[in-house]
Amino acid sequence: MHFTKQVQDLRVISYSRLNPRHFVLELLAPDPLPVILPGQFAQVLVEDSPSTFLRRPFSIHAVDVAKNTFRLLIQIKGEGTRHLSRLHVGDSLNVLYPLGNTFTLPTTKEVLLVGGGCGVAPLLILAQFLNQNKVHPTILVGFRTKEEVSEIEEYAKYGKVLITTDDGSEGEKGLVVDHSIFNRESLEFKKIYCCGPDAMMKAVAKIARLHRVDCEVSLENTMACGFGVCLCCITPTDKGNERVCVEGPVFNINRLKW
Amino acid sequence: MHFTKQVQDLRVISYSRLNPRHFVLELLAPDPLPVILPGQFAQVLVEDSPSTFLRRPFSIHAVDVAKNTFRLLIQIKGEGTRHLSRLHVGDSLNVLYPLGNTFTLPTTKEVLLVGGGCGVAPLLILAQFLNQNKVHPTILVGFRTKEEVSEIEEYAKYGKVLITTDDGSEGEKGLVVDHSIFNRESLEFKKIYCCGPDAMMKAVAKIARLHRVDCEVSLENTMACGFGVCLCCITPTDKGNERVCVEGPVFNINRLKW
Amino acid sequence: MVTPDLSVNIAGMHFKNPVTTASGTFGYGDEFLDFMDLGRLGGIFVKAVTGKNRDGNGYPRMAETASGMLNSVGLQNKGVDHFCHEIYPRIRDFNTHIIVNVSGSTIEEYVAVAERINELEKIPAIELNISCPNVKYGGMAFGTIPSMATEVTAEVRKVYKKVLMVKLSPNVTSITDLAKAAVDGGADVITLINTLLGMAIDAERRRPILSTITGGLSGPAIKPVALRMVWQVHKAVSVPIIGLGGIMNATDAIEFILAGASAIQVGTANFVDPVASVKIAEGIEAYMKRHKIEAMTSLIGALRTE
Amino acid sequence: MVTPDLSVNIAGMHFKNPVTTASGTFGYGDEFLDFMDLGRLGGIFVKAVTGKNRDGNGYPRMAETASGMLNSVGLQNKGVDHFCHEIYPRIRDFNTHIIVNVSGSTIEEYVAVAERINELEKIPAIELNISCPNVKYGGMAFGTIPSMATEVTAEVRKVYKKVLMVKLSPNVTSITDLAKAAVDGGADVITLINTLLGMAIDAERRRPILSTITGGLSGPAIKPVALRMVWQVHKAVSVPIIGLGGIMNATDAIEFILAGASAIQVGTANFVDPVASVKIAEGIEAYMKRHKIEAMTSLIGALRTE
Ligand SMILES: Cc1cc2nc3c(=O)[nH]c(=O)nc-3n(C[C@H](O)[C@H](O)[C@H](O)COP(=O)(O)OP(=O)(O)OC[C@H]3O[C@@H](n4cnc5c(N)ncnc54)[C@H](O)[C@@H]3O)c2cc1C
Ligand SMILES: Cc1cc2nc3c(=O)[nH]c(=O)nc-3n(C[C@H](O)[C@H](O)[C@H](O)COP(=O)(O)OP(=O)(O)OC[C@H]3O[C@@H](n4cnc5c(N)ncnc54)[C@H](O)[C@@H]3O)c2cc1C
Ligand SMILES: Cc1cc2nc3c(=O)[nH]c(=O)nc-3n(C[C@H](O)[C@H](O)[C@H](O)COP(=O)(O)O)c2cc1C
Ligand SMILES: Cc1cc2nc3c(=O)[nH]c(=O)nc-3n(C[C@H](O)[C@H](O)[C@H](O)COP(=O)(O)O)c2cc1C
Ligand code: FES
Ligand code: FES
Repeated sequence: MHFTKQVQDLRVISYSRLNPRHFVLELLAPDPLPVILPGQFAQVLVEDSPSTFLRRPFSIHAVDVAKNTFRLLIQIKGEGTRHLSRLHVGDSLNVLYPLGNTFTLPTTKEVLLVGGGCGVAPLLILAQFLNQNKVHPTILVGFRTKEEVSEIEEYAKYGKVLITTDDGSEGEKGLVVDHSIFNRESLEFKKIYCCGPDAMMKAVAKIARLHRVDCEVSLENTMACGFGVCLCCITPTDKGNERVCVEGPVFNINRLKW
Repeated sequence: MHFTKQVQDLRVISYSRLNPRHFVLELLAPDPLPVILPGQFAQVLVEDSPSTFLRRPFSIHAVDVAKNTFRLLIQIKGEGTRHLSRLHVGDSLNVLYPLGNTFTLPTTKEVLLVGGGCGVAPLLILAQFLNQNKVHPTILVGFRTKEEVSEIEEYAKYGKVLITTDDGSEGEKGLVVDHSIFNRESLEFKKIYCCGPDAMMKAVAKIARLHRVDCEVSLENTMACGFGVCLCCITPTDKGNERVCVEGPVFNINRLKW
Repeated sequence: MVTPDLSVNIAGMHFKNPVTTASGTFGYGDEFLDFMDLGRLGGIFVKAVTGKNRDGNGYPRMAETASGMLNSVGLQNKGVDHFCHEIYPRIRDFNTHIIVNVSGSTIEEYVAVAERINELEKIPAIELNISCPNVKYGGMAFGTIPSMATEVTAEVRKVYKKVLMVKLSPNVTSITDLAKAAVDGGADVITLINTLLGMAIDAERRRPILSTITGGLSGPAIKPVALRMVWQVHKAVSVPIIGLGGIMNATDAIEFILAGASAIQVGTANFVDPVASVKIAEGIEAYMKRHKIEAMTSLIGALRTE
Repeated sequence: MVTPDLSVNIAGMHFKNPVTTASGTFGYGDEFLDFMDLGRLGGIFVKAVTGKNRDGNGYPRMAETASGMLNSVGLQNKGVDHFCHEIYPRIRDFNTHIIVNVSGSTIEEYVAVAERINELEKIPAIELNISCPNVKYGGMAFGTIPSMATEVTAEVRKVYKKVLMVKLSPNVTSITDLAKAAVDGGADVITLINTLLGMAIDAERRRPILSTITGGLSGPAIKPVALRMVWQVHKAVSVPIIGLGGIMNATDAIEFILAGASAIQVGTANFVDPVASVKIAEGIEAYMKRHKIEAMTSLIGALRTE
């Protein structure tokens, strides 16, 4: 077991296209994987892309220690992710990992995971990890539409899955915060873990505050290095400007200036 | 029959690797090909290469009007050509063509074509064209070594082929100018067409001058545009600084300051 | 929605759209006739014209760099006489504004060329190129000293009666000082930027790549510097600005317009794609439709910084 | 052949090789311990230290550009006290030169920081950062006015007894004037270049990308400008130069050395590849072997221009 950061050429050993905007890469490491904890991310070098100069950060979606692989769930946004979407099984990818801090273990069993869009990515490894610690979370995942709903069987292995879609084509209609679990006088959870667009996380944080429930969020940010040296990825916290790539990406909402 | 320059997406319909350093691409045009004359070249956009910003110039190697295709013979030199070497049949390539002037028709039947390295590229289309005009040239081609000798059957369709290799592993040993045809009191040719590295062309020009034989050479140069607007590719001639991409690439040696 | 109105008015000149082409990268326009209808452009800035024939610099004149290129062409042209007699008749009737880039080594040369171009009926404006890194005055590039910029502009202003544009060099500590100096001299329009002074070396041969050792850097590499200068000058002077530097596509062009440019020039992009300028005009129209913007003019300097 | 000697001597300091890392891009070095043995580097320039704690600028602080990036970090650091007590003990025993980048807003601040760093036994040199585009003095960046550059250098020189390096801004009309000014003030070494002032815009949102609107451009995009400045300064002053700006690989590094740099710094490249600096040192050695060059020193300024 080792905790060292790696910069390695990994091999794409499987590629699944979930829908037109999302795909999952499974990457095989040449040496035994270092310990990877839920919430950590990887910085991926996008080779052969004229417009992608810096690495691109992606949460680690799942780890398979037996196979010595981990997975990334990627949403196509711009040039970098489009290039990655054109990879093939067998291609190699230069990756810097694992980076950042982790979600903390809950002191309760009433746990809710909330994810929207590609923000669902770190929830799978988190659910896996919670299970190992005997916690079976409720997992609320939001998608645009039925066609984008994916990997539900994966999440279902580790907890009860709730779904929302913007258009109501599957699960409840609306955003994740519109889900009926939040529509009650008291909340049945004592801890929330959340990852997704800023606006979504802020809305969830508001609910958490309202119900005085502990809540951790995984922030996005524009990163140049990903390992703490450029100071480009800061977020204001109770300790001043902190680095999302080292002191984060996971923050307890109490520490954020939200 | 039209003479307009095109900027088109062409399809790679065949790819032959001649040897580790050279390959031939056959490109299919979407519309009927414009007239392409021997000596003209194409400016190829190298997509997905972070370090290749400008197009890359390549002589047109051969034209097949029936198939609506033309070929490029490419030597791997740097990033741009390395990227092109990784193309596959079916890929598309953005090409600006045909550019530049052409070799002129000879007024004699005693014609010698001399090419070295990737400088052999325009000699095939030239030989083809000479045949159409009832001229059967002697074609002297120089390679590094036996392993690089290639497409001899192609040249042999249009004239007698002579070979040199640097190490003597095929044909005569030495550089093209060391070939025994030049080693006589008088030269049996009245017109020489030459393409290759500068030093080689200068050496051939010297022989041509010695024997008072008319000689045309196809120059290389660093090009930004390839169609006459940037003035980056000039060569000093009897008319001052002329553009290699428009007034050339073919020049009669009498006009050059060699 | 109605078709967006891409037209802009610059110092009294009506441009059908804000897309023009940069001097030295578009020849005299006719080299592009195979590729496009020049009438689809707002205007064409033809290559530098000087008093007399110039051979320009020696070979090599070009080096590719990361997302850009260096050139040291050195104002090669056949002089103003040749321009008036041979080139002008050939290009005068293009269905777009033809603007002449006027260059020189001395104030007298600038004035002499401007005076001749002033007589050409179909040339509505000149662009005074006081920014070529290869032309020196007292060891410094002309356009780097504010007082010199004012002087050359003022002298040309005396003889040139139409729209006077002045093109600035980015190789200065304060671009706003230079812009103000040009406006003080009578500039109607400020064009910026010309190339950044750079250098390339062939490590294998241990030699400079350009015959002149240093040359002008252009292309996407310089876009951030160009955008910054357009923004600074837009806040500092009230004359219209024509912005350029690394514009490759419509998004780039819109960035310059938001930063304060009333029109843009497409330069090095023409080499990579001869149809780039037309595609950019089309892309700007598409952007306006998508954002429901009716008039181009409402985008000029419309960067939200609050 | 014998193993080439990569060592260089800079103002009396012995560097085992010419590869060092640029301030602000390498943290305090310890972030790289997972990736490399720091002892393989000639030196490390740690991030800017100022008199007091600085929070730096707001978010966002970074924008990617063509072959480069803009940053507006704004000298975030915990101040010189914190550096001396918390950081220095942690890094003092790295097996390479640790050089501190000293920044400030006033001459007094520079002097105060330099005085403190002077006491630290294992810090053999400071690099005076008079070139940060985000720190202003009378509306202008400090390092753009030669007289100011001389003054701040001279004042620091009075209190700083070891090797004094001065890092220059490229955002000036004449880099040689600034270099001479720093040498006049007592600089032992000139470092160049810092970032070019640039800007990035999000056309969709019609907003600047950086919270500070403008920021510093780094990466391969600026290499041609940096090389040109190293070359110009090399011809103008006789003190050693440390060159940087867009160095990504050994070939880039050798270009700077040929242009006149005695050592180089690897900056933005560290973000793309944390092991870049070590690979560059290895690549330089391979180049020297291939070209049969026995001593690094024979390459410094060895550009052939005849
Ligand atoms: C810690 C962390 C973990 C992440 N995990 C995942 C993940 O698991 N799966 C996933 O699909 N994405 C994830 N992201 C986001 C991902 O990094 C970006 O979508 C990606 O970098 C976009 O690259 P691109 O070249 O395709 O787009 P670009 O062309 O760079 O940008 C396209 C658009 O996306 C915006 N954008 C780019 N990067 C970011 C960013 N870091 N934050 C917010 N907006 C951005 C740009 O402003 C632009 O509008 C994560 C980001 C961070 C910081
Ligand atoms: C009119 C013309 C016709 C050409 N025809 C052919 C052809 O048919 N087949 C072929 O293989 N090549 C041909 N070339 C050369 C070809 O354009 C270059 O080899 C190619 O551009 C190199 O690109 P790169 O990105 O691989 O190399 P780069 O990384 O750009 O350069 C690698 C090395 O090659 C040198 N180099 C690059 N471009 C040129 C050039 N234009 N002239 C001289 N040296 C150069 C560089 O200095 C460098 O040392 C032709 C060039 C011209 C001007
Ligand atoms: C090959 C070349 C030649 C140029 N010649 C001129 C010129 O004659 N006059 C001028 O004002 N600018 C000239 N320029 C500068 C361009 O007009 C433009 O200012 C610069 O290239 C930046 O824009 P870009 O990045 O879009 O190319 C030239 C640029 C290049 C690349
Ligand atoms: C994120 C970032 C932070 C920087 N911080 C500093 C700094 O604190 N002090 C300094 O002198 N230069 C700083 N610089 C400038 C670099 O040291 C270097 O001069 C510049 O980036 C050019 O080199 P490069 O292109 O190799 O990165 C910083 C650059 C970056 C990208
Ligand atoms: S991305 Fe560089 S410090 Fe976080
Ligand atoms: S390459 Fe531009 S004029 Fe020849």
